[in-house]
Amino acid sequence: MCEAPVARLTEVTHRYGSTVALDCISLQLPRGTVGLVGNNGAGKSTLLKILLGMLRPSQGQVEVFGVQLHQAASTLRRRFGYMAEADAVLPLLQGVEYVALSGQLYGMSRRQSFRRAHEVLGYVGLGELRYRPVEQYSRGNLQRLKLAAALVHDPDVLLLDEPTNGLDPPGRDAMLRLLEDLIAQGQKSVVLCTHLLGDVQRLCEHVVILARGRVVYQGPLAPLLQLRTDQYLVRWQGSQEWLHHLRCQGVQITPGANGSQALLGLPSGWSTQRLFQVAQQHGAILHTLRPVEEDLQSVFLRLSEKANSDPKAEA
Amino acid sequence: MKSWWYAWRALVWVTLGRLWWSVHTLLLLFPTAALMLFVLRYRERFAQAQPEQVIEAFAQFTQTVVVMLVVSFLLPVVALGFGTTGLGGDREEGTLVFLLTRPLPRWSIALGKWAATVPLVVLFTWGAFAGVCWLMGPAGRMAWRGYALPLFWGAMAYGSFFHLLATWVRYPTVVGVVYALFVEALLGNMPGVIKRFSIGYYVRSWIYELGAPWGVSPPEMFVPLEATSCAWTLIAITLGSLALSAWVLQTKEYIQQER
Amino acid sequence: MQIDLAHYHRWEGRLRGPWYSALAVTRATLRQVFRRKVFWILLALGMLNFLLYFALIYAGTQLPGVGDRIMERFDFTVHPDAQRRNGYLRFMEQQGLVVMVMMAFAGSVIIGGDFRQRGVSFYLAHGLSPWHYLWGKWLAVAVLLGSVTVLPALVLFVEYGMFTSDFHYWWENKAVVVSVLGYGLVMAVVLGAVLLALGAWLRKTVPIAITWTSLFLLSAAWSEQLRRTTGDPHWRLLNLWRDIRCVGRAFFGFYARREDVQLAPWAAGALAAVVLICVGYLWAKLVHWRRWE
Amino acid sequence: MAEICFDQVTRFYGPVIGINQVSFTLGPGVAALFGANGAGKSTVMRLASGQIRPSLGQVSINGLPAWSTLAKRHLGYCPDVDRFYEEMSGWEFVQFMVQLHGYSSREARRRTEEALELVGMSARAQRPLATYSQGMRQRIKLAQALAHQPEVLLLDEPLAGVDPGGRRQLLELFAHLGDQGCTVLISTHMLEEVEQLAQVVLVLVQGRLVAQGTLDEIRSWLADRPLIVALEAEPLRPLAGELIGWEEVRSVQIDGSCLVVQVRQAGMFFRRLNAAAAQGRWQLRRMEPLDTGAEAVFRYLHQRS
Repeated sequence: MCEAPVARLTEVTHRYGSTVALDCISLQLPRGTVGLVGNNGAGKSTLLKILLGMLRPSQGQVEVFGVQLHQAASTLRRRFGYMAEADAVLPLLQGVEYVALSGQLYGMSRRQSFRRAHEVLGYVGLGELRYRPVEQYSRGNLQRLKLAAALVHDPDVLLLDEPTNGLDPPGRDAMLRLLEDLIAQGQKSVVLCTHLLGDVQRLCEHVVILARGRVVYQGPLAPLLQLRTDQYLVRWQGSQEWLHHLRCQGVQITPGANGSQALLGLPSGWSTQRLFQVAQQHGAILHTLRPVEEDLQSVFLRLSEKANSDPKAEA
Repeated sequence: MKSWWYAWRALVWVTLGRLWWSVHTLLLLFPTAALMLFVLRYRERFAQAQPEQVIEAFAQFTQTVVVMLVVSFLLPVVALGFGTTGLGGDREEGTLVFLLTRPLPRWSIALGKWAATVPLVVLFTWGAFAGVCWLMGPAGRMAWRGYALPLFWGAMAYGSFFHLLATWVRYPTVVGVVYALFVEALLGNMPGVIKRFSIGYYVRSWIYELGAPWGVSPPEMFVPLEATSCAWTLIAITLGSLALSAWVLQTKEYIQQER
Repeated sequence: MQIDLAHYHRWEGRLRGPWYSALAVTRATLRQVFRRKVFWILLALGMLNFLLYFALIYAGTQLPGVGDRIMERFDFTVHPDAQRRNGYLRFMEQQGLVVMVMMAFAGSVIIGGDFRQRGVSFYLAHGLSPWHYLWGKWLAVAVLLGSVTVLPALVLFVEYGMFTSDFHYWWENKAVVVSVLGYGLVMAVVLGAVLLALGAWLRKTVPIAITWTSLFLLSAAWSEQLRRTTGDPHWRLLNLWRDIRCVGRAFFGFYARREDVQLAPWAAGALAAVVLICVGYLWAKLVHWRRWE
Repeated sequence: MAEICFDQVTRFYGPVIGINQVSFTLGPGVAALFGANGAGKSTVMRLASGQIRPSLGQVSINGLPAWSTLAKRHLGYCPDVDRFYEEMSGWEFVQFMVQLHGYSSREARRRTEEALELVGMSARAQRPLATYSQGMRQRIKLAQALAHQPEVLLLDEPLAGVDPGGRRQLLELFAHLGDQGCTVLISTHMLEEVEQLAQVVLVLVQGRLVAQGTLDEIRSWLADRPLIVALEAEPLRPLAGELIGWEEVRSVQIDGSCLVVQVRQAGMFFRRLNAAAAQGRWQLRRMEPLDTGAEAVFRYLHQRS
């Protein structure tokens, strides 16, 4: 496996008419797992389409696997497996035909593509539904089908645009487990484009944050998530009375909406023991006590607000 | 009652606006314009100076322009363009949900859509026909006076029938195209009673009877019906389709397919 | 729904060029078309004429008396014929109405649906260039067209040969195959280009049907009218359908009128212009403006 | 009294059953409807908004059958499908929808402006809808549901495609409407977010209403089931030693700096652990049931049926 980064963009700008989708961005997408995060319209999908050669950037250089993109766009494109955000429904095709068609479009022979299609559909868990017409698939199964279509030619890199969009919790979990398995077992590099930050936290080592066509942050994910030990989320059963007593003793309390959950900011010198003592005295039984770490969502909100208020700020 | 009127008026008005400013109008204007230019050249074949020449021109004009181009082609196409998209457009684009969850009685939604689409079909065909007749000169004016009524009821019947299709079947446009192209073009020209399935047949019969005193005669295998029965049939189709579409919309459930 | 956590298997194999992928586009499109019930109904209606000719050939060759009278009006050999009696040519021309109706439908299924439901970006995201995509779609149109014109005509050719006493018929009239294919090719190129352009532009069934029918019906009325009033036969070129016939007949090697012989090169030019305009539009839409959603 | 009432409702689509004997009554406040894709959420929404009729049972809005025209006066409905009159501007679209409620045009204009203001779209409402982003389209759909100030609000997946910042705003708006006495029923699969907001939760599994109540009620109803709890404490091993002696504990596993405890009866276990933590033999830093978030409750219910 070659070690060149998946892509390197140098001062890439892309405009649709007068709207600027990407504003002179330079970034590197390393091997491994990269999360591409941003609001709607931040330029995520445009970036993916540029990597795929579907759009030619208005300005700037794009290098994919260490090769200039425009030199060999069609051969480079086959090393990607692209799962689009929009559902491209080709009505009246069966699931297996849809996936095989995808393989054939990448250049596989007809028989190979059908063999792979059956195999990949089994892998994503659609084995029993493969002969159904595509338009009858539920949301969750459609997403799996799209993943299968992106996997059929066994690409090195998966470009996933909102893979968990519209899925219910079990479906989302199943999709993420599938992706985790692919990353671990199939040794795939992944570029995950999403605004569900939980997904990025779960899958990705690196993260690129885009806001309004600019790069707000790029680099490893870990440093973004700092732990704050003086803040706790608690949930309990029983009365709310103990909160009142805590407040009297100087604890900052942000109550949750449904009455048995709160965010506590402990003053210095407090230990959790004291918390339990107060709870015990007033008949509350804690069943959750979680130190609050700043999650990607709030980091992201902070960074993108900064970028919005100050257009020149760049990380 | 007043609030119902406001709501219904808005429905008719917006539907009318959407239909008129749609790509269909533009597309229909092309054949209409082509038809008018055609007549502009066509009339040069006739002198139309003497009364008997006018009558000769009138007979020819009836056969080629009125029957072949207006009734058999323009009328179905206009009805197809507007009739099936008034309500069918809402069904296909999935915007019908927004109408069905408003406090308007369901039958009045059908009525409102009908009130927007069918007059548009009538006015468009009438407009095109009037233009064509005016361009034709004296013979054309004769044709307008004679044929405006059959054309009116033809347009009403066509429009209402396509409106019914739109409330009833799942792909009204597809069924409408099959009807317009196959039933009208194929069955309408077949021998025997099979052509009574086509609305155009009644309009043509009516026209042939009206034109008979001036030497307009139907083609060989065409067995025309009396004008009065034609008129009543067309009126019955119009009213029947309207009533049926109101009833269908009142009772039918429209479930949006996920796409 | 349980996830099958069977291991992911790798695959290593050669990927072939995009021309093969274009064939996959054709296959998928044809599958989509043929899975529609309406289409089979249309096909069945379209085959009525074929059955008629099939019976004619049978009666003409097998039944004494009646057969001779039929054969006076139809001719199933390659010889040029001024009375337009060639059965194959007549058959293919009569299929015109079927082709028109069929294409009015197929337009939205073949290409309009792709533009409406993001099919185009599905295809283009797979490393296919717009040209390959269009080539695949055009092939699908050609196959559909061939299945109601060229294929039945060839079946008639085979049938006629079987009812003769020896095998000489096929050999002597082998040029008929070329003629039929040539005529089919002209139809497929012109109608395919027009249909793809219309489908990409209008997307939905009704607008496509409106435009398609008025294109063929009104241009015919118009050209006839202009020719009559001015007396200049070149106005006939406006009739697209007639142009196709005019050029297509060149493959059969005879013309009904001398006028047609003179018009043929002009007709070919007109058709080429139409095809160029359509292809130019498709190029602009897919390559230049990149508008497909 | 604004309420949605389902009385023993069953609905078939041909041979397929959409929902099966569902009964509930919702009053003012925010309620959430959870279910997997295909569990029947949309069927409930379609029934409540009067697009379809129940095969068995009765659906009523404020005591009126939901199918009737009168019931729709009290109803605001935000459909899940993303369909519009694309060539209209957001403003025109909302105004048309308001007009369909029978207001005069001046009144309709006023309400349109109010509604657009409420969803934060008043500045951007003049562009054609076709140019809107997903999030803006959701807001317009919301605006048309809100503009006539309905007492019952049905929101089918109102947050799909809205980005995190916008999501927060809209959730605040829903809570606000609930406080004002509106009955808001939200169907969604983004459980973590709505769990902060919803006073009542309805869980649908394969067309059956398997749980109904506040999230806490559902949780405590599930209290005596086996549970896995993660603990972090200082020092770790003495705590592990102590826990292994308890009857409620099935197993203890050390995973790095974290204890993973399998518990037989959650209620008893937490009572005992709380008491022990208050004594301070070890300092508890984290205590978290690994599967009681709304998602986990949901998954658990799903597995059981």
